[in-house]
Amino acid sequence: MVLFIDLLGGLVGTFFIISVLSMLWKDNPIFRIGQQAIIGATMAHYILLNFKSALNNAVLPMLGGNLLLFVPLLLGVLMYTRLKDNVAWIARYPTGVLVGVGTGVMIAGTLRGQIIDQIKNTVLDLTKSVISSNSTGMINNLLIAIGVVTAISFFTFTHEHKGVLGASAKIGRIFLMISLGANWSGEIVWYLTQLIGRLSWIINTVIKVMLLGG
Amino acid sequence: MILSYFTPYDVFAQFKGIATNWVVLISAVTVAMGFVYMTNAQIKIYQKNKTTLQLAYTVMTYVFFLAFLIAGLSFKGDVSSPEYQWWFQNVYGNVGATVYAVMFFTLASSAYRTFVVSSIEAVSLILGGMIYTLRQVPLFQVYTPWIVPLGEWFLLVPNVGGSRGAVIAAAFAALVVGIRTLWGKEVTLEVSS
Amino acid sequence: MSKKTPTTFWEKLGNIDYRWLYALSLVFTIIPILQPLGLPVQVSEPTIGYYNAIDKLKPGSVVAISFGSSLALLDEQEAQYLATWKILFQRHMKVIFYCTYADSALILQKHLGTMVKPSDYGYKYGEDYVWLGYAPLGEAGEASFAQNIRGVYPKDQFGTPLDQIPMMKDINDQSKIDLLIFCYTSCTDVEWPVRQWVVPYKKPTIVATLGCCGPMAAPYYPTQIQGFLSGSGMGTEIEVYSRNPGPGALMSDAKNLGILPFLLFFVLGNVSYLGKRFKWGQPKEVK
Amino acid sequence: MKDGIYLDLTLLITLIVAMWYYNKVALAGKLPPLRKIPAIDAITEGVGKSIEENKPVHYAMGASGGQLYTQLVSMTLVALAFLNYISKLCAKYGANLIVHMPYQAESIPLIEAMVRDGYKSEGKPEFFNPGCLRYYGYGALTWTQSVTASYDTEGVGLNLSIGIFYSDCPISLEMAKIKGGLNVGGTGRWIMCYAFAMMCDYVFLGQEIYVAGAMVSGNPQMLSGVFVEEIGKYFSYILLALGFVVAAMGVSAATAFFAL
Repeated sequence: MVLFIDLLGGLVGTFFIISVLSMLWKDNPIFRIGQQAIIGATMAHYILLNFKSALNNAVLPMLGGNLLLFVPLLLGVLMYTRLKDNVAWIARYPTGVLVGVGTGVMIAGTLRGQIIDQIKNTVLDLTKSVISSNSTGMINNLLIAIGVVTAISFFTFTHEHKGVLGASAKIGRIFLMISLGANWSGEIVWYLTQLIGRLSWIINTVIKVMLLGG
Repeated sequence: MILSYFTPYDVFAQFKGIATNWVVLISAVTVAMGFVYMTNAQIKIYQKNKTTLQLAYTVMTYVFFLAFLIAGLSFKGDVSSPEYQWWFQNVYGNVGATVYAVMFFTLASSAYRTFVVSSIEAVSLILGGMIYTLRQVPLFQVYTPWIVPLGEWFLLVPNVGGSRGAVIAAAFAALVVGIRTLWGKEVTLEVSS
Repeated sequence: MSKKTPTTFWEKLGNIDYRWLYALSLVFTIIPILQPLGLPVQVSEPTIGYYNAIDKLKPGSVVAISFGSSLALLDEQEAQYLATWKILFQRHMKVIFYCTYADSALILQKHLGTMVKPSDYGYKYGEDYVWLGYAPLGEAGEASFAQNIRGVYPKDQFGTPLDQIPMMKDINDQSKIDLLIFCYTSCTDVEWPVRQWVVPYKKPTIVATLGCCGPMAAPYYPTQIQGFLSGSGMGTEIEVYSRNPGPGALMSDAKNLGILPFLLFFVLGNVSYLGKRFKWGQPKEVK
Repeated sequence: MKDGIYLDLTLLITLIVAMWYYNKVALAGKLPPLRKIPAIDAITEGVGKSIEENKPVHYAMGASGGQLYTQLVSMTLVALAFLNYISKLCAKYGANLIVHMPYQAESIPLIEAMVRDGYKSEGKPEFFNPGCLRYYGYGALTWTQSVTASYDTEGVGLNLSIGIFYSDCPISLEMAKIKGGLNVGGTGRWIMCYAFAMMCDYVFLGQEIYVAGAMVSGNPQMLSGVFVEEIGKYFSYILLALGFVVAAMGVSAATAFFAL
């Protein structure tokens, strides 16, 4: 027995799925109604979640005695000075705190995670395959090392891509293109899965179960 | 942040913990500003196109805003309440999933336009793209089993080489922006003040 | 659109209205949903690594799950999650769920409430598993969690302070956690557990992500992460490998036909290019 | 000092010293020229196209492009530099600008400041229209739909998309393309660069957005950063070579070297 509320949910969901898919055909009122509705819905969701987070993690602990938490709350409120031209400059202080923390997190994480470890893996993987006399692994890891060096050389901006640098950049570009293709391929199949998921929900849940009672 | 990374002193680690908590809170408090700008844009768009249909679109935004807000505040459990979840899953969940489904079409049409064997770079792009795509489709896994190791080879060898190089290059650029910011020489932040 | 109108056959072949591609793809995707093909799948190495990372833990080991899943992307990852929860519960791991993305709590509520009930495996809340609710951690928050869980999640999802939860009594940082399962939807986020858990603490880590994020996770496997699942394809693989059937099978089947119209257009696009390039069907120029 | 951070520290110090040096060179006006990036000129071309067709210039920094306190903050700053640049161009040539703002509300003050400054520095502060700043609520799904709706209803001359992009760009870029817009853009997130490479008329690949950001700012100190980045790349080559030399002594020696 399908509850009315479930059926209603199914129909609402189906409307929104069709609304979004219809944008591929051309601009139309169904698409626009769905699009405008979702702006309001996500805005409310965003406000609810963040205010709840601020309430639980700052306001209530502050009322419980952790007065230091007043500082981030105040900084958050100061952001709203942007709305008034003559005091908009105040917003740069909380912005500065955010950017400062972000920059610190970024520098600390980038040095090892994105640079040194990437180089380490390139060296160690090749070394291990050489030591274990794994010829396939050796060729593969050598190719990776060549890819790394030449791809970095592609991103040289202080010299024109001519001569040795030009040749290296050209090879690097081929590695980069393969990588771009591989990233595309990962996404297209994922998106196809999303399409399958929604279509199968409409067919197997809304139509077969809710409407036909199957 | 940086000192807590380089030094073993607890005081910096503690500061890091506090700072990272604070920025999440600052961000949480600012969300209502988005509502102000959203409303401002809605008004301006309506003023530019004063039709009944445009008015209906604008009203729809606020109807759903209120519906979600009321559902999120009126029931026990707030956003975890079954009432809110009903709204959330049927509207947000479906729209979200379908937006991603739309991307299947946009990726396919862009590939129809660009996956042509016009140069060595384009052939590289096609190889990287098509082989791993086919590797993920069960039909090809079964009838052309060689596609599986070949797809993984493209993923794990040339892709890793290329993407590592790209990631390293971009990482240096990000570091430079970071250092410049801490040095107080980042032009973007000077403009904002 | 200010495009030159195609005149020759080859130009027309390369300029077919995209909506034909869209319509054909839609039709071809629906067919296997109505009539499944039931083709088998091959299990890849990262999936086996993912499974083994859990399988080799002793019963009672503590597994933390950073759950950054999105409702909108659930079709792509639900098979992974359901299989993972089943494997963990079947092997009697102690599980700490913590949600890092806004929708994650709703997903987890649905999963643990109706689809993979912990009580069916003899689990008791607070003793065998806990759910710490939602906080938008980001990378900085992940780092804080590894150092001081109570700093980011002072209470669980139901408002109980962590000190009052038996399982959490001795657990307040990464040191008592045996494995991190990092579930995420934004590809570069794979760097977060690597930077904040693997590099500083050498913590065993596996990740579950979208299909598109596989290429970004691959460089970290197997040196820094012991295994990864990317997309519904690997979701189906883990279902098959762990013998826990789930929603992945239908997904894999429908992919088979859904991709064909694109392949057809890919061929047409190239035939068009070659036709134009070599002027097929046109009289040869006389030098 | 903690263990295992000496390589990190060496790299950081190298970059700081290089920055100090190139800063001095830049202030003395002695920086050598940089390799041209064609996509930069395409931005001005796109503004001209927009005026010719009487369609707006769209600027997008990604649905999640307003991250100020995460790992990706540097990309947000670059996107803001481009926003300032496109605002100046629009003010200068009289093009209509629409900014599709990211959902992170904390970035709004910076975004508005950039646009206002762009108009102000061209001597046309009164041309700034607050209605051009569009905010669409939380997440990528509402953003992609709203950006598409904006292309549909308002048209698109130039679509400049630079910043932090996730799975939002495959729709926004392709729809701009289908609607006849000139697509120019890029992201530092390598995983999404494919969408720009396939859907844009002119693309900034990965690091190129940082370099182009410095170029469009025209500020010598920003430009000097490109040379510092090159020093970093030499550092990585040296580290790679040293790694292989040490690896000749065995895996454990190489592991120990990289654990420095």
